[in-house]
Amino acid sequence: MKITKQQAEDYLLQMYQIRAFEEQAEKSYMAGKIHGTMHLSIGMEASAVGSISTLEPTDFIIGHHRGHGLTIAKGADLNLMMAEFYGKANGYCRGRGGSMHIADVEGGNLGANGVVAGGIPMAVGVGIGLKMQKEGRVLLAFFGDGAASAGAFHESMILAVLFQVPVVFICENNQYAMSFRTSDWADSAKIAEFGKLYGMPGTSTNGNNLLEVREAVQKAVEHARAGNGPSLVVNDTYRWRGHSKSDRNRYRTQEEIDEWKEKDPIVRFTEVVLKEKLLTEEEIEKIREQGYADIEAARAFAEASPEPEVATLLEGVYAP
Amino acid sequence: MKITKQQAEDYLLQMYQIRAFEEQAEKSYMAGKIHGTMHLSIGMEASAVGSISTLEPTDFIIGHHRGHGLTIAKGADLNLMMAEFYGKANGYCRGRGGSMHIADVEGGNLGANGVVAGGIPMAVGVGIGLKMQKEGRVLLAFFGDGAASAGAFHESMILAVLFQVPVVFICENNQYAMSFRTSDWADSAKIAEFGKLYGMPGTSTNGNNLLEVREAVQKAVEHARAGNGPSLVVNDTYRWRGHSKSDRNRYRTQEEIDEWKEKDPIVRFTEVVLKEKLLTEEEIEKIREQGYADIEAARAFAEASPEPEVATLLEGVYAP
Amino acid sequence: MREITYLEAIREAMTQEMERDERVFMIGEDIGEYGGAFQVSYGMLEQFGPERILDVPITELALTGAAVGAALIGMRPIAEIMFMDFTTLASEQLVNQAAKLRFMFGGKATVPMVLRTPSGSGTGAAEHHSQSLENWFTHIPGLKVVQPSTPYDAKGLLVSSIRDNNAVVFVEHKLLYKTKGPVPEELYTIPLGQADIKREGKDLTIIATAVMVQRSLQAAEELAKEGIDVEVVDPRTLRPLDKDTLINSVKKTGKVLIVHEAVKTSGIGGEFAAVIAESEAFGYLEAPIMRLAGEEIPIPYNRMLEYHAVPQVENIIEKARDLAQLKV
Amino acid sequence: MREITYLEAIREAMTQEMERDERVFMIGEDIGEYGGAFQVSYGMLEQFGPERILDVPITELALTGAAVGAALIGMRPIAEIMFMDFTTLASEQLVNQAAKLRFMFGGKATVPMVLRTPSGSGTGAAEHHSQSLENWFTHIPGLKVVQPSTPYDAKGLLVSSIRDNNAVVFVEHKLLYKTKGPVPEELYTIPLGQADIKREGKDLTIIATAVMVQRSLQAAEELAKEGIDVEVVDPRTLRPLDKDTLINSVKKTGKVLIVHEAVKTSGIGGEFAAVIAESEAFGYLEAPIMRLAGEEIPIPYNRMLEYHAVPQVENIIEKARDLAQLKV
Ligand SMILES: Cc1ncc(C[n+]2csc(CCOP(=O)(O)OP(=O)(O)O)c2C)c(N)n1
Ligand SMILES: Cc1ncc(C[n+]2csc(CCOP(=O)(O)OP(=O)(O)O)c2C)c(N)n1
Ligand SMILES: [Mg+2]
Ligand SMILES: [Mg+2]
Repeated sequence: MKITKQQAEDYLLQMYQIRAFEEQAEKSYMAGKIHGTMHLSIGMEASAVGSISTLEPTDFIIGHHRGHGLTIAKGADLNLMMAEFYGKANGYCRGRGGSMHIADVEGGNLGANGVVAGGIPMAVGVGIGLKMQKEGRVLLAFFGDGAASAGAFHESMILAVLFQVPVVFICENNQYAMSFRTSDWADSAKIAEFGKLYGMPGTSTNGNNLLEVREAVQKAVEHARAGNGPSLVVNDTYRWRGHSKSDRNRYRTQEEIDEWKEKDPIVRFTEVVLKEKLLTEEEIEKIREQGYADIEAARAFAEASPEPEVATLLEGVYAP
Repeated sequence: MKITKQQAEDYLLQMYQIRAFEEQAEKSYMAGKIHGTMHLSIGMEASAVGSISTLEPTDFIIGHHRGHGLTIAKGADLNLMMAEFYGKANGYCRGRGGSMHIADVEGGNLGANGVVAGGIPMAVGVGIGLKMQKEGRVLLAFFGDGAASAGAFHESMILAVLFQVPVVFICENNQYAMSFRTSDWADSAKIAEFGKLYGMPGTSTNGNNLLEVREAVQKAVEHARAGNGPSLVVNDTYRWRGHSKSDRNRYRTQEEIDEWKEKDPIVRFTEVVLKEKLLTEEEIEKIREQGYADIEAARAFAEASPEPEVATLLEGVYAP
Repeated sequence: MREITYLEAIREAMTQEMERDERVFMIGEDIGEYGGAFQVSYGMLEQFGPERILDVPITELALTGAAVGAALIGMRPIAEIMFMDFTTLASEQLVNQAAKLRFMFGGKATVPMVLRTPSGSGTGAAEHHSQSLENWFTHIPGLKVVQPSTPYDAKGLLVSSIRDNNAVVFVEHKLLYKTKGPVPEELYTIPLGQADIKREGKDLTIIATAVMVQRSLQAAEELAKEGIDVEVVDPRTLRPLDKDTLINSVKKTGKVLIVHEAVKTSGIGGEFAAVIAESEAFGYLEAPIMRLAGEEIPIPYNRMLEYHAVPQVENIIEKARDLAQLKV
Repeated sequence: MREITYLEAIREAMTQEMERDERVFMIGEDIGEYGGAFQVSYGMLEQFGPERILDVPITELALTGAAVGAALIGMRPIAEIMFMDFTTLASEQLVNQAAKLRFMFGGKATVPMVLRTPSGSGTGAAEHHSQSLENWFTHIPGLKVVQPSTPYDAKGLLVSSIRDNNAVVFVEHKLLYKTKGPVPEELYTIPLGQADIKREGKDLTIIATAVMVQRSLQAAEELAKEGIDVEVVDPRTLRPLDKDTLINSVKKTGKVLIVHEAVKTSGIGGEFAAVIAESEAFGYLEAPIMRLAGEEIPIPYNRMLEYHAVPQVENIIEKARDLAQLKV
């Protein structure tokens, strides 16, 4: 799959922004600036960017708890995003949602979700709505490998096929649900098989290979947009960090982590764009710097932003 | 699969008892003697008897809302069963459960269940317990085709395989979940495929052929008893009556019903036993009469039985 | 005015709203050809087609979530859960998603959906098809909970629920489906959060919900013959609750009996009692606040046991009479 | 006496019961190597092996149902739901099956199981990981609901819950996990259904649950300095509720403030209020029955918003002071 120089720049910048965001999030957390928890997607950047790069701006995504990367790939304002991570009044959710719930409904991001598999049933409904609205829009619905064992997954896949919704279900299989080794019941290929058995195209990709992810999702998006219904794409990947702030990594070995670090999706992508002569070493380095600078600016913005006023506490529960 | 004359008699008697029970249930209901609803399994007798004939008396079954046949096949006392159907004090559940909840925990029948797929998660736990108890007992867990679309099915299958429980999951696919045509998302073969994908043997049978059902379930029971874990058997069958008392059959044609009546599991079985010279026409007729007489006696017993006393209303919620 | 049943009133509300607003659609089990387990949507498939009457297999969680998702992008789904007992399977999407998305996203999302479901006993359907779980949902900020007791209220409240920009749990009662009453043919709304005094009286207030409103009105007629003048207040919406109407009635009568079908412990009656006991009505109370509600048991199958499991007219009369006569 | 944390007390109760009774086992997500999201079962996999510490993927409904099924044939499972918010996914098996099977089968089945789950806010985990839904389960006949506030109570009540022949919902509080207190090393039980007066007083009764017991005790110390003598009653078991202890305390003090973290509307406080308002304590009340509870919002992320979403010590002091001074 060929991409242009502009695309290479865009995708690389987003991956660096994600990497930088996650590193900053971790730092801010360690520095005691964040109250709560977070789920970092370092190592999974290609899945987010490769998948979402296939969308038009008017399309939708719906995410999961490990949603920073998805949010950035959907084009979030990094300042508002970091402000939300800090729980600030001008964050995307006015400080109400935090890391696990960043959303931008107007911008087509229907939100991260604290309930594993919580977004999957909603995705079916978004698909039903999109079909009724007949504007040719599609949805990418992300969830983890852990979510695939939830009953919500099964019911939703059945409905998705029944109503032929314009949804691409994307399972980001990072091998573990917290400490549970998902291969104890299904690996990526098997999860894709489930898709087929439900009656939709099912594929698994090397989720650390941006172009491979992009190709698979692109196909599924076209399929959906053409009115041919849902697909399931499983991106095989890995999270470098622990499950959340409180993880002691008891359930996996350092060797395994190191092996996956060797498959860094950013490094892999830079190798390709270098080989294809889309970008030079210098250009790549500039993009990297840009990504980190953007996040540094976002951090400064967030830290300078105001806390929500307690007087507003009860606002926003009900729509008028 | 060969059976003895004794077996032929037993199975045929049970099938006639089921048929007679259901017909009596319907009559009693029509006569206004029953308050509530009921779900009749006329046409599905071979699935119940063929499956449960493979068990030892110490084994277990767990059922679903359409459970009269299963209960009889597990060797229920017909009087106590009919008394429960009538809501009487000496019924299996002291009149508390009625048609949809007949159980006999001591006799290894863990009960019919009003919640579609409600018994499937419990089946996993029974299997876990049986494994821990190491007495070589197994469970047959029955559910309808409708239950297979429920999230509970998916989650339970995954756990069943993970813990290699001694459970045979038996999907009685009578083609409809109320009015929903199950083939709109899966036929019997496909449901069996799901079993395989979860990692257990999956087969589908002609559920109106007692001996075929028995053979498939027998194999699965041996598999379970040998410590090799769960299986899924899908018995393809049909209910002649409406879903429940209130069904208007709008969702299916009379032709379809008539076609399936041609495949009457009792007729089919009598043909076989005649052909194999296990029973004569006369013997068959005597068994039939016996079945109907047993149910007539049960009806008389039930009608003569006392109503529960209102003073006992609050009893039995908590165990001491 | 024309009389129709509660069931027809609900169907009419949905039908007229679907004619008026193409964003409205239905999703549920057996709601199409079958017409719904109680025939509420009978005929709607013919009128609106399978694109707007979405018949689904057994998938309580996903069908509810599908309503949430569609609502999130501007549709106005009506989900039907066949029996309230099965909202136990749907509650994740209702409670964690539908109720919370708006607040969680900083007030920037809207989830205009209705989840309709029938509650209650009296049909011999036993433990798994007879529960009244409305108080679960009144405990959840972000949800509204409506429970109509007459055909007129059913139509007007359902229209309001469909037009409301929030997730509304609309609790119907099986025994009311066939009851008749006057209902205007045209569309009208009854505001959510507004109680209705179904009968004025001065000696005693009965606050009752759903089928207990009808039973309380019957009881009030009997008590009137004895010279006890009962006021019957129907909150109609349980969340938000019209506290003022409840409080003012109790201030007027000085005595209150709360009647509902759901199990007494932790039922909505506790909330009513607490609202009164912490309000200015406290000073007007001439007797303890009494509750009459479902027994502390699941609903049994046997007809007589089932009958005695929840309040009946005679129980209301007796309890109200005792209370009227009580002097503290 | 040795002091250990609430978390360790829970682990110890489970460990000692598993040593004593081989029918007891655990099932839950990440309870093995990971040690549970809050490390409650840390080390138990090593001791008991994967045959008795059953680690499962994301399957809230099935893991709960598995506990029900195992209990039905005589095992004594302890299921863990990682956050109480996710009992919304498990409630079908808990409410329709575990709670009802015995009654539904005519008193002939027994479901001895415990479902443990942490509730509450204060950790910055936001809307989906902070709810307090205990009152849902107190509404269900057939379930027992326990909510300990100290390490001592946690151990004794959990042992009783494991040995109880019914389904017990054991609600832990995240903020209490690290709190310390004296706990005997040996096995002991605290009967279910028995409230505990955590502090005697004569001016005012505070009925509080879970973390609010600790906050109320702190508030009581402050109020004592002002000459207000507060009695703090901890029901410990919410179902069955020890009504007598609550009623007697109110009869003694004449005033009652109910404090819980769960959302006020339709929270357990309504039940407490109603129990008092319909009892003989009514005649002893010198002031309205007051409730102080969670705001009518989901739990927000921001630390200060989260703080103000539920009662804090200062709110309790203020409310109790007002009530103490109130004359009706
Ligand atoms: C229904 C539910 N159960 C449990 C949890 C706790 N939990 C949060 S994330 C997680 C693991 C999810 O695994 P996966 O879906 O693979 O996503 P990953 O964290 O690996 O990205 C768990 C168990 C939850 N949030 N929701
Ligand atoms: C969870 C749940 N949803 C809906 C119902 C209402 N209902 C009762 S039986 C039934 C159809 C079940 O179909 P299937 O499992 O195929 O069994 P069958 O009735 O065909 O024997 C439905 C929808 C229910 N009892 N439980
Ligand atoms: Mg994962
Ligand atoms: Mg069926």
